[in-house]
Amino acid sequence: MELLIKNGAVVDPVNGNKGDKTDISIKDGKIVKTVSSKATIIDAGGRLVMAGGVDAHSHIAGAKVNVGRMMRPEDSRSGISPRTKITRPCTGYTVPNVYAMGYRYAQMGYTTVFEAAQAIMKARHTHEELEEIPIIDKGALTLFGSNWPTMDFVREKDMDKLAAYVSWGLLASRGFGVKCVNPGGGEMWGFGKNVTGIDDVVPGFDVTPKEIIVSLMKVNEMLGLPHSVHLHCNNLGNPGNYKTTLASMELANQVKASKKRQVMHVTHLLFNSWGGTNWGDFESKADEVANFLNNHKNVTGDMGQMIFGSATTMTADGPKQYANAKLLHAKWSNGDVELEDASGVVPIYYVKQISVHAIMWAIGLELALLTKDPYQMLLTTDHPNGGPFVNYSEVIALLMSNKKRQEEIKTVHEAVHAKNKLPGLDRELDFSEIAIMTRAGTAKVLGLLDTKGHLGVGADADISIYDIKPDQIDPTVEHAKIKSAFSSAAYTIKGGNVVVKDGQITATPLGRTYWVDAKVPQQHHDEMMKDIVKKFKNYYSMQLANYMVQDEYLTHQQVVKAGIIPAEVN
Amino acid sequence: MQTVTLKPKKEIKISVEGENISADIFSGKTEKEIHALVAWMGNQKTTIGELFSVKVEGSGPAADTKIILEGDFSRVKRIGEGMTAGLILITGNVDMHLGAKMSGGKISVKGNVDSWAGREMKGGELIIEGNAAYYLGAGYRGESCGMRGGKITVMGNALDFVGEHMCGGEIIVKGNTGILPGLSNNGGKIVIGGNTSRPGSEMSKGTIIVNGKVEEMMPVFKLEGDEIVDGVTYKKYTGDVIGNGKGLLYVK
Amino acid sequence: MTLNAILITGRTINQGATIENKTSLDYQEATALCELNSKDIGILGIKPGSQISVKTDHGDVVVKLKENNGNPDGMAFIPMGPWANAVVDPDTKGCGMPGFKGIKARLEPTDKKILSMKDLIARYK
Amino acid sequence: MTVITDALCPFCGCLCDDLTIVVENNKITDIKNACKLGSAKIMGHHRIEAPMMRADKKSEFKEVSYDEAINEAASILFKSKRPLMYGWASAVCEVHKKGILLAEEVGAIIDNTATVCHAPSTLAVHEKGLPTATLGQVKNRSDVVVFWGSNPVHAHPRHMGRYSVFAKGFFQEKGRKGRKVIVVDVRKTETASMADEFVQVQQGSDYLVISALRAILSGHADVVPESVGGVTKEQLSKLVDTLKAAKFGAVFFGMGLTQSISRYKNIDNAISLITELNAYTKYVITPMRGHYNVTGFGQVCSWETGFATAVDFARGAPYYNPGETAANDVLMRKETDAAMIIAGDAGAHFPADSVRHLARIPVVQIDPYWNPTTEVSNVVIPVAICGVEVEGTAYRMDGVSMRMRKMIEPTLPTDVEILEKITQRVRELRGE
Repeated sequence: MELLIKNGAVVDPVNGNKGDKTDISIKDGKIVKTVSSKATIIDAGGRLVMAGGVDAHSHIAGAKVNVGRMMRPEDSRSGISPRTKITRPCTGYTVPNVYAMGYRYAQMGYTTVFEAAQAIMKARHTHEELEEIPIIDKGALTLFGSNWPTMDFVREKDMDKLAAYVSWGLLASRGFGVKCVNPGGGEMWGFGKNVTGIDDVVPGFDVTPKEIIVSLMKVNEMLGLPHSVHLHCNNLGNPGNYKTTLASMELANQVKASKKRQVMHVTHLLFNSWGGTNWGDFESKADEVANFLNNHKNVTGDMGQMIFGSATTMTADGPKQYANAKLLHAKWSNGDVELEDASGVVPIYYVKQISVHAIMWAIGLELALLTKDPYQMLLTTDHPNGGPFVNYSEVIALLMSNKKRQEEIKTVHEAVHAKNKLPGLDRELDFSEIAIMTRAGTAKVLGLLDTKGHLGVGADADISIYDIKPDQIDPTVEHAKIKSAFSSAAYTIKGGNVVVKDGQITATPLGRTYWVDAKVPQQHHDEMMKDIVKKFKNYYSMQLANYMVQDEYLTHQQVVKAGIIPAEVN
Repeated sequence: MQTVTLKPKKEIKISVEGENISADIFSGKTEKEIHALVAWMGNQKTTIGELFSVKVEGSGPAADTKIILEGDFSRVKRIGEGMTAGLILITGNVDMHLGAKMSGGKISVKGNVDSWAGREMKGGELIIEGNAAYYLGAGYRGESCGMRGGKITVMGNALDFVGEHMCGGEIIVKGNTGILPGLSNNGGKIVIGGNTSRPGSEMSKGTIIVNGKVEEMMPVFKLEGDEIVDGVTYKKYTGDVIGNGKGLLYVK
Repeated sequence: MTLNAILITGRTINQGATIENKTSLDYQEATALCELNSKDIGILGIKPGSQISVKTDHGDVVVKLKENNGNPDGMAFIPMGPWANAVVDPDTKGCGMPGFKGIKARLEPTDKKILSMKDLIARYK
Repeated sequence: MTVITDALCPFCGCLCDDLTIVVENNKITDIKNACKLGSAKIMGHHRIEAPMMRADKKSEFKEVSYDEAINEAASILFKSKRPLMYGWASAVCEVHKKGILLAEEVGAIIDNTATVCHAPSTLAVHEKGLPTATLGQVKNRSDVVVFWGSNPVHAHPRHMGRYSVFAKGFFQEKGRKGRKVIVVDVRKTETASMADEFVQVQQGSDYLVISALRAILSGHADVVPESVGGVTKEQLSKLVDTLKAAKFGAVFFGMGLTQSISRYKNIDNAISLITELNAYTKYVITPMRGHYNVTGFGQVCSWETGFATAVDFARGAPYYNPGETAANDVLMRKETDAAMIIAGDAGAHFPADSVRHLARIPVVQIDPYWNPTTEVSNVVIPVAICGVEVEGTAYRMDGVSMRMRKMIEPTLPTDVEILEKITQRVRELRGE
């Protein structure tokens, strides 16, 4: 199967292409140097060509996503479309069904998406859903930040056992990387309590969030995992939390990266860059956070941009979610997982005229505009916490057009003038910077830049073509056109197959699930397992023999090898 | 002025989805055009013309459109859904979701209505001469607001959950209601002529007036004393106290 | 001789243990019964093990009387299954769930036979 | 002889996964760790041996081939204008996926056994969410356990031992002695007899009692009358104190709440009570799900359609509204013109009116066992038993999924194979 994309205005920052007309040759799902004359030709006609979008943080599958669906039939009834000859029926806006999840990402030109959090014990559920999300490649990050074995090994300062546990936990959950949510707080929520900062001691385990974060970073690098530790900071969603965020990011300096990437990814920074002491004096500290990033190349972040309207907050940060539900008088689901973590789901409606919401909206944009290197600030909405991913085009348009931002600022609560720097920021991102925030950067942060996020030879043939001619458009003025083009790709090509044409799904192949097989010395594994066996004997409510995700749940797996023992060269 | 008269051609056993039967949609349309409008029956996509005889007299905008439904419509759902203006006269019984999401105009029913009449209604008027079933003027599953505006009058009785999650508007039931009327009332007014049970649970705003007997009172209301409303003396309660609700419950 | 009771239905261990064996006599023994406390049994004037007719607004059924002194006065319990369902309230109350508990019932001694599962269902054909 | 360890039990929502099964010559000869319910099912009962058909429900069945039965089943579904596909709880998730696809293709209503069990709990979750936790949290932390309208001694025999009352855990080393057990019920069940405190509620008054507890908890005891739903204000106040004094409380509720007057509003109210208790201490609430994988259907149906059950595919897109689209709603209205009953027994567990309607319309049954549904069926297709002869995914009552092991080789086709063939045949009938 050969394909040739001709006359595309290719924006491919990894390979230094800023919109030059370049042909792209595709064979057997990969980008190649040349194809034969038999190749099917797609004439891009001068339109924008980018690598397929890569999302490093989105809640697309698993227990809490499904809890969101179950508690929100009012959301499911929006966005309904019937089955067609090609597609299954779609439902939902903030919590779409599995089919809508895949179709809508593909329709935006996205081809790879990572679920941001799964508890090991519930990972089988995550994979059941991932198996049914069509088209896109995907994977899931595994929660380690409040796990009892993690805290035990951190307390014992036994990094070999901790590395062995992370390696085994990734295998057990078929996870792609180490997620750490409100470290220590998940355990404390087991008794309805929380940590207040990175130096609190977790009762019963005698460790601090700081020690958990540093230790997980250490073993992450010992194992040479493709992705770094992916941190959801303590104190998320509390005014004044930027101090905790800065103190957490500072910890990155204690560990050296094993690969050409960050050692810490701090996620949905919109919710962690807050000043003030209460909702009255609440203000943006995005400048402080961005400034830190500008001076520390070993840390990356993503926006978690907020979108006005309906959202469903869902996170392993259980205590935050209870606080949210109380604050909003909203319905509340909680889903603590024994020995591992907490979680909560709460619907929210973001309103332009509520000052806190307006300030939050501006914080996300400030983060993107004040962080100089787009490789350090990825585009996300922390779907569906800040808002549904289908709004990425809105975010792109806002980042590319100060005119659009100023128009929007006029419609939101006036607090943004006093509490945010956004009104005075005139930076406008270009197509290359957008490509980094949505492709090259996300792929690099995930450690997948060899095959994802660019259009060089050897990359996966995941490509999007948008109905924009970069040399003929002024994004500042024509921001509506930018938004409309990025919301509905002219073509999305996944693994060499045309899956979307003119915004419509044309084929629904099943993508692959990425997970990391990280080897450790057998002796470390055996020692670690003695502890695990005890935990199952005494504390888990299920048998160890039924815990690990079986091969049946990964029909299209893509194993990434890592580990202390160097992976064998194939 | 446009008058459209519909009559079922034969007995309808499987419910028909009648969301296209509304003044907004019929106005200005010819018989042929109304014939061609889609009406689903079960999993069969059919047309209004297949199921009903259609007579059209005159032509006019929605506000000047009158629809007369003659015969048995007890298996036709969603009549008048989202209607903004005009008039629907129903001579018999109708199925669920009558006047759901309607924002204007008037629907008048001689017979009984099934559940969810006036669901999420925003405005306009619903007059039911017979009885109403469950969830009169209520919301959809999971939504925080049911009826937001308009007026529903039931001359007979209504079953459980009248005005659940109501955020505005007025419901008058001349007869009795089932349990839990005005559940989670957040600003609507409900007047019950007859008896009911467990009114006003989780009420935060709005008013419920019961002129008959309250079989079981919710243990969440504070008795404030007697108060005269429209010349009638009631016991006045406030609640639901659990959420510091400001709802008013009057019981004769 | 007649007892007015509130009927509830529900699971029992024997009903569960025979649930995949519904053509058996074991299943009938486990589910075609009505539990009352001894005081109510006294009102009926018959012994546990006798047949009893249970009538509600929704139907009637004959089952075997059983003693259960956990029941308050005026409460009848029939294990879930076809015999119980002959008399429960079919109204789904706008939420899909029929009335399996809290049904007004009239209980009387009877000489009528307890129908087998097949004969009970045959009444519906 | 083969010994299978850590096998999952295909009976109740406890989904115990510590069974040992001894197999000789493809026959199960011994079971360890299972309760009476699990043992009875795993040891096996009389099975339907071959597919059967009949045109007239009063006549005897005739044995037919699988192909004949499958063709007839497909034809019935294909011709139907308002098909109902009901059951699913005694099957693994892989079956649910095939079922939902078939329901889409024939424009059916698909509903599961929760409709007569815990579907009202889902309706309550729509209103209030569900503050819950995995069962190990209860085992490791709980010092107060409440069973409200549930009777685990009969319905979930190992629940108290494995997860709740007797289980010892990290923060709860004493097990039973470290816990206060409260039972709220309308009658003194065996579970109530084991409790530290029994709160006897008048049948149908749970909603009032829960509201009274919430009123007292929120500092409004003054408005609560001296007796609510048969419970004295004194006992209610004491109960609130006990609940508040817990470090970790867990409430398990059953059909006493879902099936009584007020239905899902009882649970809606109970969830609010739990949410409000969390302002003082930690509380979780969990439905005592009946079948071993009734939870799984709700999960699969939610991620595939956006709705947990009672999904109407008549117009090609999911529509959900129990009270309108649940199995008994459409049967009672006599709308259903054909039904497929699979891995559930509507004939036994639906009210007489619904069964009467099933007796009037074409019915296809897919099940290992002869039961009341068989009596009203036209086409009966026997299958292998999920969780005994077929492996696959099941969800425990707390939403933890596990993979059920195959204990013995099946001698009959699986549900998945039958559903795939029916779907294929339906496509042929459509001319695809």
